[in-house]
Amino acid sequence: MVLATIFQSGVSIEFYIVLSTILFVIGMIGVMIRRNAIILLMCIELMLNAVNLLMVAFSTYFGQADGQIFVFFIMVVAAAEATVGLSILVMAYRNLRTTDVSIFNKLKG
Amino acid sequence: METSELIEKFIVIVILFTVSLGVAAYATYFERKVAAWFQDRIGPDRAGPFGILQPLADGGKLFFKEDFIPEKAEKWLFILGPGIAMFVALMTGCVIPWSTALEFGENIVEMQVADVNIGILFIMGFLSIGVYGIMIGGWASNNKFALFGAIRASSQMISYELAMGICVITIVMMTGSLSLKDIVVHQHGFWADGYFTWNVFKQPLAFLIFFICALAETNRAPFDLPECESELIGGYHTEYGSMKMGFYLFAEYTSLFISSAVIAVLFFGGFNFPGMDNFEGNTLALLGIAAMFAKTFVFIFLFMWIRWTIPRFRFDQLMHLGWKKLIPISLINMLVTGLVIAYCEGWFN
Amino acid sequence: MASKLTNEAVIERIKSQFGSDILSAETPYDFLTIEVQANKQHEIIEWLKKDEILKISFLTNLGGVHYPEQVGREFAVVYHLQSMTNNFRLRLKIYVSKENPEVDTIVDLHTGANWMERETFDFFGITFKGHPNLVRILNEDSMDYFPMRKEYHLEDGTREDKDDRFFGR
Amino acid sequence: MNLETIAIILGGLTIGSALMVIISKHPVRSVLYLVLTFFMISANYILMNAQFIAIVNIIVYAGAIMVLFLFVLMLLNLSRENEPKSSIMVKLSAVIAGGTLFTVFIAALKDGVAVAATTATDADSIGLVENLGHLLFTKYVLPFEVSSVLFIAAMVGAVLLAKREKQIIE
Amino acid sequence: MSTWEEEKIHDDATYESSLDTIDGSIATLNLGPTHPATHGIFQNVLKVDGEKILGSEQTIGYIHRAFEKLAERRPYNQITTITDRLNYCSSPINNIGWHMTVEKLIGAEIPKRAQYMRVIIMELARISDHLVCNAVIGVDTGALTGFTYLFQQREKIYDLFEEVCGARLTTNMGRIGGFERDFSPAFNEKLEAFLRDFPKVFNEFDTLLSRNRIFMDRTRGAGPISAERALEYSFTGPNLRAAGVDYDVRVMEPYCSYEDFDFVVPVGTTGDTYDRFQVRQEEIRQSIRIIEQALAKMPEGSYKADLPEFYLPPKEEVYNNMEALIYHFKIVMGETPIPAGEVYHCVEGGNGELGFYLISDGGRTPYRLQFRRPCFIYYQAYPEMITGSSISDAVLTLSSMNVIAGELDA
Amino acid sequence: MGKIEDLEVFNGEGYQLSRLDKVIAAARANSVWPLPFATSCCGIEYMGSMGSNYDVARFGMERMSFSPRQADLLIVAGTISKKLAPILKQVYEQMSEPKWVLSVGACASSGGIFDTYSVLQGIDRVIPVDVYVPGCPPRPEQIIDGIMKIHELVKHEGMRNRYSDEYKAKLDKYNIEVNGK
Amino acid sequence: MQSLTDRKKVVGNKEMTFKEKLYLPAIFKGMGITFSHLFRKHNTLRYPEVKREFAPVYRGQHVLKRDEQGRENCTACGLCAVACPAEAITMVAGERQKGEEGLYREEKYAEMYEINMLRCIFCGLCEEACPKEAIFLTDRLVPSTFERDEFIYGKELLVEDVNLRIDITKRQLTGKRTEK
Repeated sequence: MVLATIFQSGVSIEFYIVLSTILFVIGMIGVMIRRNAIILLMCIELMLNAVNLLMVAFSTYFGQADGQIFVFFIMVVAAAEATVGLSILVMAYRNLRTTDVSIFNKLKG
Repeated sequence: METSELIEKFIVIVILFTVSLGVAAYATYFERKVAAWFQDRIGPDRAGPFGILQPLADGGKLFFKEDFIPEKAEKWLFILGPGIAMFVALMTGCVIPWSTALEFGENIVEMQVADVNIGILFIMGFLSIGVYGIMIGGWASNNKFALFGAIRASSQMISYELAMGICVITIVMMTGSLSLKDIVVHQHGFWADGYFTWNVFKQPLAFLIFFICALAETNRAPFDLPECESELIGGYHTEYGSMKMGFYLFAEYTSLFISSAVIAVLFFGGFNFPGMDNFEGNTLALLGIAAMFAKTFVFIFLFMWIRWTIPRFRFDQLMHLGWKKLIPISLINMLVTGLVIAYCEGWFN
Repeated sequence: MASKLTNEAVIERIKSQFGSDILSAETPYDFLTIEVQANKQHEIIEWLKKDEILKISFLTNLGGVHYPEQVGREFAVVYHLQSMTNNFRLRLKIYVSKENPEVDTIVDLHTGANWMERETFDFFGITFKGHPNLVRILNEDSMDYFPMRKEYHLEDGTREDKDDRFFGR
Repeated sequence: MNLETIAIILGGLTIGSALMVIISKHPVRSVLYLVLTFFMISANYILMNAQFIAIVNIIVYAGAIMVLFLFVLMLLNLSRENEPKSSIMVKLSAVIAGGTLFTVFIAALKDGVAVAATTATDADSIGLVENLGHLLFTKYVLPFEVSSVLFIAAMVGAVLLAKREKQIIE
Repeated sequence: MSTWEEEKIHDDATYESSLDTIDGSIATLNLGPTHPATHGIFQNVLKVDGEKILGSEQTIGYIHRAFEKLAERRPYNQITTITDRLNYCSSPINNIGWHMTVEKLIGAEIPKRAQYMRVIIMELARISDHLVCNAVIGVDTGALTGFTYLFQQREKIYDLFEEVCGARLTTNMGRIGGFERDFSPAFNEKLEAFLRDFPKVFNEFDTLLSRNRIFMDRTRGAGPISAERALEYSFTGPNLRAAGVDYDVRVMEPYCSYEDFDFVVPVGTTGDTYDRFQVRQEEIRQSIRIIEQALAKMPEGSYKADLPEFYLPPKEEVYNNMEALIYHFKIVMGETPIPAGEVYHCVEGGNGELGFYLISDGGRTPYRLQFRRPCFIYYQAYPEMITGSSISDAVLTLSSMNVIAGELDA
Repeated sequence: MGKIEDLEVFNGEGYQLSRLDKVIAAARANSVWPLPFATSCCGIEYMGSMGSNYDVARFGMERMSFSPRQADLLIVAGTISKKLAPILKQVYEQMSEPKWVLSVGACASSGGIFDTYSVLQGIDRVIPVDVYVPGCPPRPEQIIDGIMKIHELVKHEGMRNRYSDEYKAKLDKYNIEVNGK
Repeated sequence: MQSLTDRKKVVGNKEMTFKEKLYLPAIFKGMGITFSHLFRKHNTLRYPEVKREFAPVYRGQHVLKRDEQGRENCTACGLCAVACPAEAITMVAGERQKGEEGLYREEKYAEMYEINMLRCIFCGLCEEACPKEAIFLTDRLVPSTFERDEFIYGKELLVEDVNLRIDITKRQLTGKRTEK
């Protein structure tokens, strides 16, 4: 049983463009205003997901699966980023006892 | 989708939920009895004949116990935790094929709520969400022991999901489908063409690893670290009382039931049974249900048997086992399986 | 197993080392008991521990005794020491006065003395100089007396269900 | 209720929960809202008939990555709301920058898709496993292998980081 | 000053402040007093980093009952009831140890038969003590079933005690000078049955745990203590033997004819939980051997010493004989003359050297009675033993040390 | 709670246990989860009654709740010293209603032989006790006897008793606040 | 450290054989043991329905005995109270009046005799102390109750019923008193 895709029921692709752009922008604003490094990482995940959403939307809309394949690769990157990022953060927290991003300017010393 | 079909699905869903809850409730009774038998005791025998009403008594008591939310807890998350646990445990049952279709005159009723073509992924997905119930509950309690329980639960479940997934992939490779129904049908009967058809005979190692991981995913001994009494008092549910606590217990036993069913489906041929070709129609379906439940109960018993026999791991040993033993072994198993499949399909010729 | 050391030999050896610090030595029930100067016990115990022949390096027990009628030496601190290799036991006593119940700690020699000294302090109020953490151990911190001293009551005092006339005490 | 309404409601919920991610003061709440966002996005995928991506999104993001985040938060015990507040100026400028970016994106993308959709014949089944799997192992086999290398690199990196930390303690 | 140096100073300043947060943010965990592993009596405030224990502070005294003060107000024969409650898992050892202390003080000679009977009772008590400890180690590792198997056997030991003295746990067993009555035929029967059945069940328990890898992994290396440190801390008993020192009062200073029996002293190597478990397991086997030997060699004779001034005369005499009645009154009222003096007597209790330091001034009650309580002495090593290990190990270490609250808190 | 006859007074005039009350009471009585506050000798005997020979599991009581939130019955077994009393009280306060207290053994009930400066002469000075079990330590039979007395109590208690003024007054006597309401 | 006793035996072998390292053999062995218990008869006493017989010397609830003629043996000498470590026995002595010879055996008797069963530790010292064959411990258990006050057992609960004698002959401490 295959469901009809949403685009056959009247939703336009613009809807998803707007949606994912808004999500992306929210992620970006989050990166700018939050100072907790973990939340920054999360906002980056959110931005990546916004891109994913757009990819899938286009892929479905154009009937090409390639977009969805790219989503996989983005997920791979996101997962890798999250593991490495978090382990760095844990390390940093153990040494500096904070996850405030502003502390990372000490890395240069 | 027609209305009649919707009603039919609705009835199947209701039956499934009732059965899941009923089995979960009586699994608690069964667990107590089994433990008693192993330990030369009698077990509950005073609530009703043979203590048969014990689960009802427990439920009734929990329901009317004072509902208490600790002052320092995160109120909404505290309530959400058991809810998620219960929801996830119940949802997983949706994709399990309980038997072949039953026929009522014109109507053909599938004994499965939804035959999703990515059924096994659905189960994996819900399993991975299941940890949130414990994590949220443990964290929201604002209690150190609960937090430790939550931390242990999360890392344990993530770790064992991996090995579990790899074992599932081996099965999927052999079947060529992600649908649980296809997997069951693929194991049709018991003996065919000089082979046992059930996956357990083809993939004993995968079964073993899957079973161990299932123990870990359901937080059963010897992997019951998130709630082990002697160390963490109650683990994640230390601060829970009344029916919220009951929900956690229910969820635990429901997932016990569902994981037993999944093991039966993936490795023990689901509703297949030896000599099933001699039957057809509704008889076959009913016998199939019986076979499926029989297998499930065997596994529930096995789960309990293990719980009451072996000691539990320490946390680092548990991680060690998961990452350094089970995952490599299951990877090798997968590799070998792939090679064998490739050989059979004539890739090397 | 019989002991390899005799009481006489040990007392001989200790006396040759410390002489006048040993106030008395007796052997009640074949158990060598020596009384030493109150400020010397740390030195003696250290020597006993390190001595090549005696090797009395194991602290069996430590406790206090209260003798209210012995003026000037109301409190005794009793050390039971033991040499496992020689299978020999020794009792060492010091007396201190009520006004100044102060003795040196031996925690630096025997780690296990820590709680025993705390207990003695808790019960008798004998202070051990140099003890790392001399606070009450068994009783509540808020307690304002030292219960094992003879002048204090044993009883709780809140008990109502007893008629003392019948107990001959 | 037709699919359009559902899509709009879902979209609203997605944006709402995404906003809560950055508004919530408590990191754990942020994580939970982000999980909710991912669920909403997965629901959107299902609407687009990309079931496989939807379930993988849940398994990978909600089931693994976000659990990892939550785990780290709990491990570090960052339950105290000790995050320093950004100044109002920073917030304002962030919102303005975001708004600008939004405008630019919309403007850029809007024209890009003006062309009518060329609906392929198998449009309904492109989101299914068989199709994706086939593509992944034929056309995109190189990136696929490369991504596995990336994973190994990430794993080794994470393990090394953890190891080094141990030596410091010793 | 270069900018780099400026940074550095700045860094140092922040480092100072972050040090404060390090101290503040290392979590403390309250293990006890109501934690299940601590049986409601000890408090351990653990400093933990994740699950790793960085340090611990102990509070004890939660069931301090003032035994020593109480002993100064009770006549000699009533003190037995107090010793019952010291290490309540093996109260007969305490009872008999106390009786022997008084016998030493008054210089009594005990018939060989009574001594052998005492050995049997004490070894049974040791078995029951070790059974509780090892069963609880099993429970704390999560294997409950073994616990129930052992507890069935322990019930049988209690039945035996009941046959001898009429009580199960706080036995108040024996009298100064021997026993209040001889072993009954029912006792002998039950003892034989016990000796027959027990090894089977015990071996089952042993198979369940001791070579199971999960259990071995859990217990090996958990809470170790070296022989040197153990001696510094004045350890005795199974915990010291687990560290590798074969000190056993029964062999070093035999009392109660222990020199007549052939048994070995099991020792461990590293003093970890596994060693403690195994040492106790082996001691149980040795105890069974001792009991069998004692039964085989049981001499004829009286079950009590001839001590008219301390041992209550038989009831028949009391009823009918004036002299006996007078003795009876004197003994009960505590008016018999007791020599003044001080004795120290020790027995190998369930947890180690259980010593009685008794000072008598000739009065009705002891002038001072100090108990050398092995638990109290070795429990102070607990923080040292668990530092650096995980919470799970801490729990196991606690249960394998077999800290009995009655003995700990006096 | 006091004696069963007292419960009538508790219930107010004319109040009878309704059928629902009876069902709930029966459910509660068959599912009393204990919190063993076992400090000394009696604790060992309580372990004995958990074991195979006596098996309190028959009463549906094998699930020990070391967390006070989940427990219905506080089993105080063993000496409670004055140092421990505040902790006992705290545990009692943390328990959710309805809750009962079983005082096992001489020490917990009255201090027993330990009439000393450090021992609380009966836990009823700190928390209300429902059933006392004598013995030092009581045999498992006696503990089960006490548990059955508790069951009797539970079965005769209506659902509203815990909101009654009498109950509040009783807790007031011990300076314990009634949770919530 | 050298051996102190020459009876040393090292236990606690920490090396695992390959078979033991595999986890499974030991686990299966353990499971076999638990499984074999599945078919064994349970070992539980269904307490309130089935009661156990205690040892004849069991120390349970006290009884104040009467002699063959139904007279109370107790003469209120107070030895039991002195011997009681829990200080649980209280009594008031009374002089036997004319005409009460059928009630009390001796010239003195206990007008009031109370045992606080909650204090009592059932040590049996009172029984031992009694020179008059009056107080015995029996194999009856003291029931639990709801009120603390109910544990003070007076004579009405302690003295045995003339018609329902309690058999204590199996207790070895019983001597036979010759008739005066």
